[in-house]
Amino acid sequence: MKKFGLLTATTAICAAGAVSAADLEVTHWWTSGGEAAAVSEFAKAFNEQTDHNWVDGAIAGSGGTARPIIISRILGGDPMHATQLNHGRQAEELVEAGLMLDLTDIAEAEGWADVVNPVRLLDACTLDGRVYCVPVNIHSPQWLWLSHDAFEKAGLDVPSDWFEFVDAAPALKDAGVVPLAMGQQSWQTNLAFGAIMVAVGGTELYVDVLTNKNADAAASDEMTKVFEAFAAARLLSEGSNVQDWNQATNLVITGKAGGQIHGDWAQGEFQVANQVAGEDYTCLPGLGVNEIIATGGDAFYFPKTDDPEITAAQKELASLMISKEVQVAFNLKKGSLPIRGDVDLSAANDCMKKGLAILAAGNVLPDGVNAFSADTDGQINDLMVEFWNDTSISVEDAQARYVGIIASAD
Amino acid sequence: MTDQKFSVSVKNLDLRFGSLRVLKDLNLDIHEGEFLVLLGSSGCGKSTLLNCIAGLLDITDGQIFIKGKNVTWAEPSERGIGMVFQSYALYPQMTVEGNMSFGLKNARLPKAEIKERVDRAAEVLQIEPLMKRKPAALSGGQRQRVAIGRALVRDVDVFLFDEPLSNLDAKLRADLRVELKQLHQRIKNTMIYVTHDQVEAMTLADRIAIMKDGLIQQLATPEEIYNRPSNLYVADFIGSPAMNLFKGEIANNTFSLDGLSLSLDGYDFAAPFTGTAWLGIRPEHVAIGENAAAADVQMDVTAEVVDPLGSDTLVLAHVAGERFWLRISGQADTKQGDQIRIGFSARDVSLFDAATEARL
Amino acid sequence: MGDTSTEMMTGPRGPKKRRVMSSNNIIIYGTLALVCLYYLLPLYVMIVTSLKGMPEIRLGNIFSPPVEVTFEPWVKAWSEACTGINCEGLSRGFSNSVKILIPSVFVSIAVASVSGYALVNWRFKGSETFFTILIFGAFIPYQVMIYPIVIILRETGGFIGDVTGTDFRLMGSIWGLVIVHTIFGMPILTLLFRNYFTSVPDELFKAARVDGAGFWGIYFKIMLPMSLPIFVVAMILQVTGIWNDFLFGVIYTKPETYPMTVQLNNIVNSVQGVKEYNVNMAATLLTGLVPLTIYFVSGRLFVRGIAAGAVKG
Amino acid sequence: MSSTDAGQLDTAMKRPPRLLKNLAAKFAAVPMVLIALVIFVGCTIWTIYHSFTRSRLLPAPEKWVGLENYERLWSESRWLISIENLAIYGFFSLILSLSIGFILAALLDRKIRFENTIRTIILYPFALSFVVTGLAWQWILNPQLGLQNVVRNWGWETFTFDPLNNAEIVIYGILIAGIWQGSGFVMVLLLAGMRGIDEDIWKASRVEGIPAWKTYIFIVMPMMRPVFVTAIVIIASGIIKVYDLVVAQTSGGPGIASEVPAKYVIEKMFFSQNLGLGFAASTMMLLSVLIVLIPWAYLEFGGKKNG
Repeated sequence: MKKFGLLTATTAICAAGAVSAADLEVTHWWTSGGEAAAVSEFAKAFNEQTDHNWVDGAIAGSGGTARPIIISRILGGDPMHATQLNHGRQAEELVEAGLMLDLTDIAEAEGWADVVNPVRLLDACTLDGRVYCVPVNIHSPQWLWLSHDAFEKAGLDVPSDWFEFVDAAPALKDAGVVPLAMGQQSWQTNLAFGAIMVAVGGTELYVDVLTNKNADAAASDEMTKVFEAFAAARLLSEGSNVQDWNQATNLVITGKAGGQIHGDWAQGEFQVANQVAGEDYTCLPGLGVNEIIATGGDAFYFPKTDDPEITAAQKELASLMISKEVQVAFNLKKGSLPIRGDVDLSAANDCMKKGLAILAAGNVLPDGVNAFSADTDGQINDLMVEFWNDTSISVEDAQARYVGIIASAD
Repeated sequence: MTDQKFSVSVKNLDLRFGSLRVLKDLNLDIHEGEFLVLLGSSGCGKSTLLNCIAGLLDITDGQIFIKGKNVTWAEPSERGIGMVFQSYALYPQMTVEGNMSFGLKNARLPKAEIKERVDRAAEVLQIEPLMKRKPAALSGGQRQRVAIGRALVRDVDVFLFDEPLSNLDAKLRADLRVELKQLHQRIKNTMIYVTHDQVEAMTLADRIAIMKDGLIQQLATPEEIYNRPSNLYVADFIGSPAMNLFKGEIANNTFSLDGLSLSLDGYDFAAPFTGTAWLGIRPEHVAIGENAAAADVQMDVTAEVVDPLGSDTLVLAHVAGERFWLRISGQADTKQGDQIRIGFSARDVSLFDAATEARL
Repeated sequence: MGDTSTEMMTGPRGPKKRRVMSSNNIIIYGTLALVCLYYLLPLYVMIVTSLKGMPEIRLGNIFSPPVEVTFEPWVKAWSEACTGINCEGLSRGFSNSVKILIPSVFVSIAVASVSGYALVNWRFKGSETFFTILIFGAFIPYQVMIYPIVIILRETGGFIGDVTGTDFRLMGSIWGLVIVHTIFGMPILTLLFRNYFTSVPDELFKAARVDGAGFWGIYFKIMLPMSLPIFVVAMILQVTGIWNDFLFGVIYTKPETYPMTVQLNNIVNSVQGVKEYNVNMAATLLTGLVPLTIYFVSGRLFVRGIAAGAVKG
Repeated sequence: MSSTDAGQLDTAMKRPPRLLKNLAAKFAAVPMVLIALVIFVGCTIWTIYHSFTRSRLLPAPEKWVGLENYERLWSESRWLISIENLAIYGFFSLILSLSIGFILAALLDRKIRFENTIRTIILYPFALSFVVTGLAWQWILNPQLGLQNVVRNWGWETFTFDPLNNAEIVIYGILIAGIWQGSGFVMVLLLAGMRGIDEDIWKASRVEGIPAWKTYIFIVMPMMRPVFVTAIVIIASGIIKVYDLVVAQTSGGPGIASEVPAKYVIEKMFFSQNLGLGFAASTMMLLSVLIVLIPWAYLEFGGKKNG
């Protein structure tokens, strides 16, 4: 504390604009193999390219563990200097309460609006025309990851879409392979539901329900088909007793499971395990049925401080995160897509290129996370994980409850 | 002001715990150098009164003076008192010396003086060899000596004793009692001593205050209390075995109860009385055998129970349908079933109004 | 007559023979052996696993001893496991944990013992009510209090800073954390101390007052030296609780002062591909080492202290 | 003026106002009073108030919505399951901790050999955090790696013991770990209480020929009421707050089968960013605690005020 005070005083004397080193504390929950490798790209760039210092405040255990810490620190007037938050509505209140640094000046100076693609990602960071966060990557959840080993064991060809996968499931079971790996965390089941919805129900239904919050659409017959497909899928995951998503991914990597419905960040795990896309595993965006992806992603927010030194460093970090080289380095490690279309990703692998192609073609969906509050998301998560694990719940009941949630969603 | 000639004065003391009134408008004056015993059965308020005098309990109303100084609101340590407790209350982690000097250290006395006072008290109590020991390594009697020593060194005018001998066995209790008496004779401080043991009270006290239900029943010398109890409660409480009591009628200066009739000519009435009354006669005031011939009333009783105590023997019989204890010489060869000639006179009895229970 | 005299000669005589293997003893020791098995099993599994390599874990039986003993997982847990981009293992948090532990244990016990002492010997109007509220507080989930306490710490810290004209803050400083540990240690500790001081004879307290000792004099010179057993109990409870705390340590401090449990959480909860059970177990054991040592060393004092104090309602 | 008058005047002038009497004692009680009032009462009121607001990520005292959060709460199956789980866990945890603790204490009380060693073994889990406990038991109960696998490898192929993966019995799987961790402390408490009981009771029961177990149940146990009260307070406060253990062992799964109220509260507050709903749930928890606690506190402390 005293050190900062002294620093400020010194800076004031030495005239504005003089560069001096600041320690920036950055909170995030990227602690898995691929994630940690990716985030260290940020740290490396920040430490090397600026005079400042990246102080890593990683908290494992995803948003639920990290969020109370982040919010408490901000509320307590002792915030970290940058923090990961899913952009969109999660941070809305913090921005409205004036707790977040306004990045509009650098966003305008660097023309973020022109480089960010799809531009919707920047919109999610924008409130009343002001920019408050830096989008750092694009994640799309609707992917099916398949293990070549597993299908080989069963003597089958690798399926090319979800329906083939379902057909292959009995043979996989006979070969002692769990057809579908599924982690126990509720958001994973909900993610799978979303993916099946895109594949089975189609884009229109997806947008109608998740973006327009149309309860009638949620009650429609098409939706019943989605629920039926989902109900059938839950039988495929019997025997995959894992918690975390990357444990599930690991089942696919080791050929113990045939496939996993998961987001493109699973890519990072395959990469860490030295697996080659197309040889060891196959990825099917939109479950291979409907080649379209939703574009969510991560963003960094910068809590306000009254120390101009820190503020300057925060802005430097923000512009660094969105810069070309850093975007490439980061996203290659993370397995996600960069948020700007003007970068060279020739180093990208098969799966990433598939994603980039879809992105370039503009086949993008809005992400449910952006439309729903975390509260509604939580309700749907709860419903999905309950439905997935309790086969005594009928499709009708589940759908009725789903309609109820959509009707009262905010 | 008259307070000055008293060492301790309690004026109109009231103490309430919630709705419970423990001490009721209590007054007590204690002379300089007096040994006053507060005697009563448990729950009578005697310890409570002592705690009030010590300042360990906040009183509800009234005043307390010590050496003529109003100490009603003073802290215990400011009152010029020393106190000895039933459980000794020695500080377990301090040596005997530490225990005795703790109060003096708190009063910030010079070291030399502390040493001098502690040594003197140790000498008086003959505990010099124990000075470096901890309380756990002492016997009960030694502990209580240390506790007394702790009060002594404070060099105060008033000592308060809260049943100090009750935790000791019979022999030690008797020894220490004598020592306490000698101590008092030597140092002549005012002492207030709470006990439920009437032997202690009778042997130690200059005056005894008998308490019941938060009130002093009688405040007098041991002899007076023994011989002239001021009311039925005191009469019954003091003496072992207790006074033999008969309920009868007084008419024409004669107490009568079926078969028993005693002329009260020799009785020192406070005021002439007619009506229902209690007559009490102490077992030891009953004349036996030949001595009975001179008594106002005489009769023969059958010994039902014989309790030889050594020095004397207690005999239970029945008189006028009531249990009747008498004390005979320990040398008498009386057996159960023997006939005993007894008698007593009006000057040996106590009479109490049956309605007010006050002495007549 | 003859029978009786024979019996007198041949009947029981001398010390009663005790059978070591009486049915009673078999039941008692048998039960206790089973119980010990149940209680030791997880520790055994943790230790055995932490000494195995990953391939052996994947194939083997969790109860079998390691075929090839390796200390690699311990080394990794202590100094190599990664949290985000820091790969310093648990070692990073150890000294922080100690720095948090000492003042927190000291202050929380000091406050609770003084409160217990005041509750027993210096009652004031409503003191029992406050005590009842404290006990009630033992039932409130900590997480519910996070935000209000954040606000209180912010305001109080800011106020102190303003008054003293310094940069003093409670949020994010170790003192905020000390206060939080004191708050949440209060209910059970005050209960312990109150019960203990109740068992100290009242006359001792009175004697000390007559001897002219005041509130603090009696506390420090009489009560404190007498209460060693209960202080040991309180210390053990607090060391365990504070050392094992994750939530407060992470909320009310900063990365550079994160306690060891934060690294433990990061090691255990962040999966690098496969769950490295051996490293997890080693990390768990390493983190638990301090409280475990304290239990094994002072367990006897702990029991004695509880016997001395906690048994009265 | 006589010295008495002077004395009287003296003290009269010094008459300490009631409030200032024992100033040090009152000063020393300040932290306790502050913690009781500001933290426990103040924060509880704060929580209850905000349970009637539409607070999302941040507390929003101005958005009053009445009972909305409560209606939502009681319509959610997850909350109902949480309550049911807490009731099962609480009931068995209390009964089992106390009875296991009591039996173990009674066994150790029989003047056995190795008492210190056995006691340490039973007590040590208390030194470990719930996270550790959860992790160790998650592993032992893991059907592929743990007990079930081991027994099957011994040749009993059909042996099934997978409480953590079976929604019907998952709460009992958590119970196993909870008991493991907490019963040692209960045992020590009760053992301490047993040792505090007059030896003469044992002599009397031996003379009268009462079997030891009967003496324990009918004579010793009732005499240990205060110890039981302390033990129950400690166990019950742990039950209400059970969270870490569930997270470490099952994260509430399979599905939502092992959810508990504390976890519901925390996840609504921090995952779903619905503080209002989280506060409503915690208010319900506080309310149930109050319903149990107030009559008890009244009996336990109310009567002793004059003592």
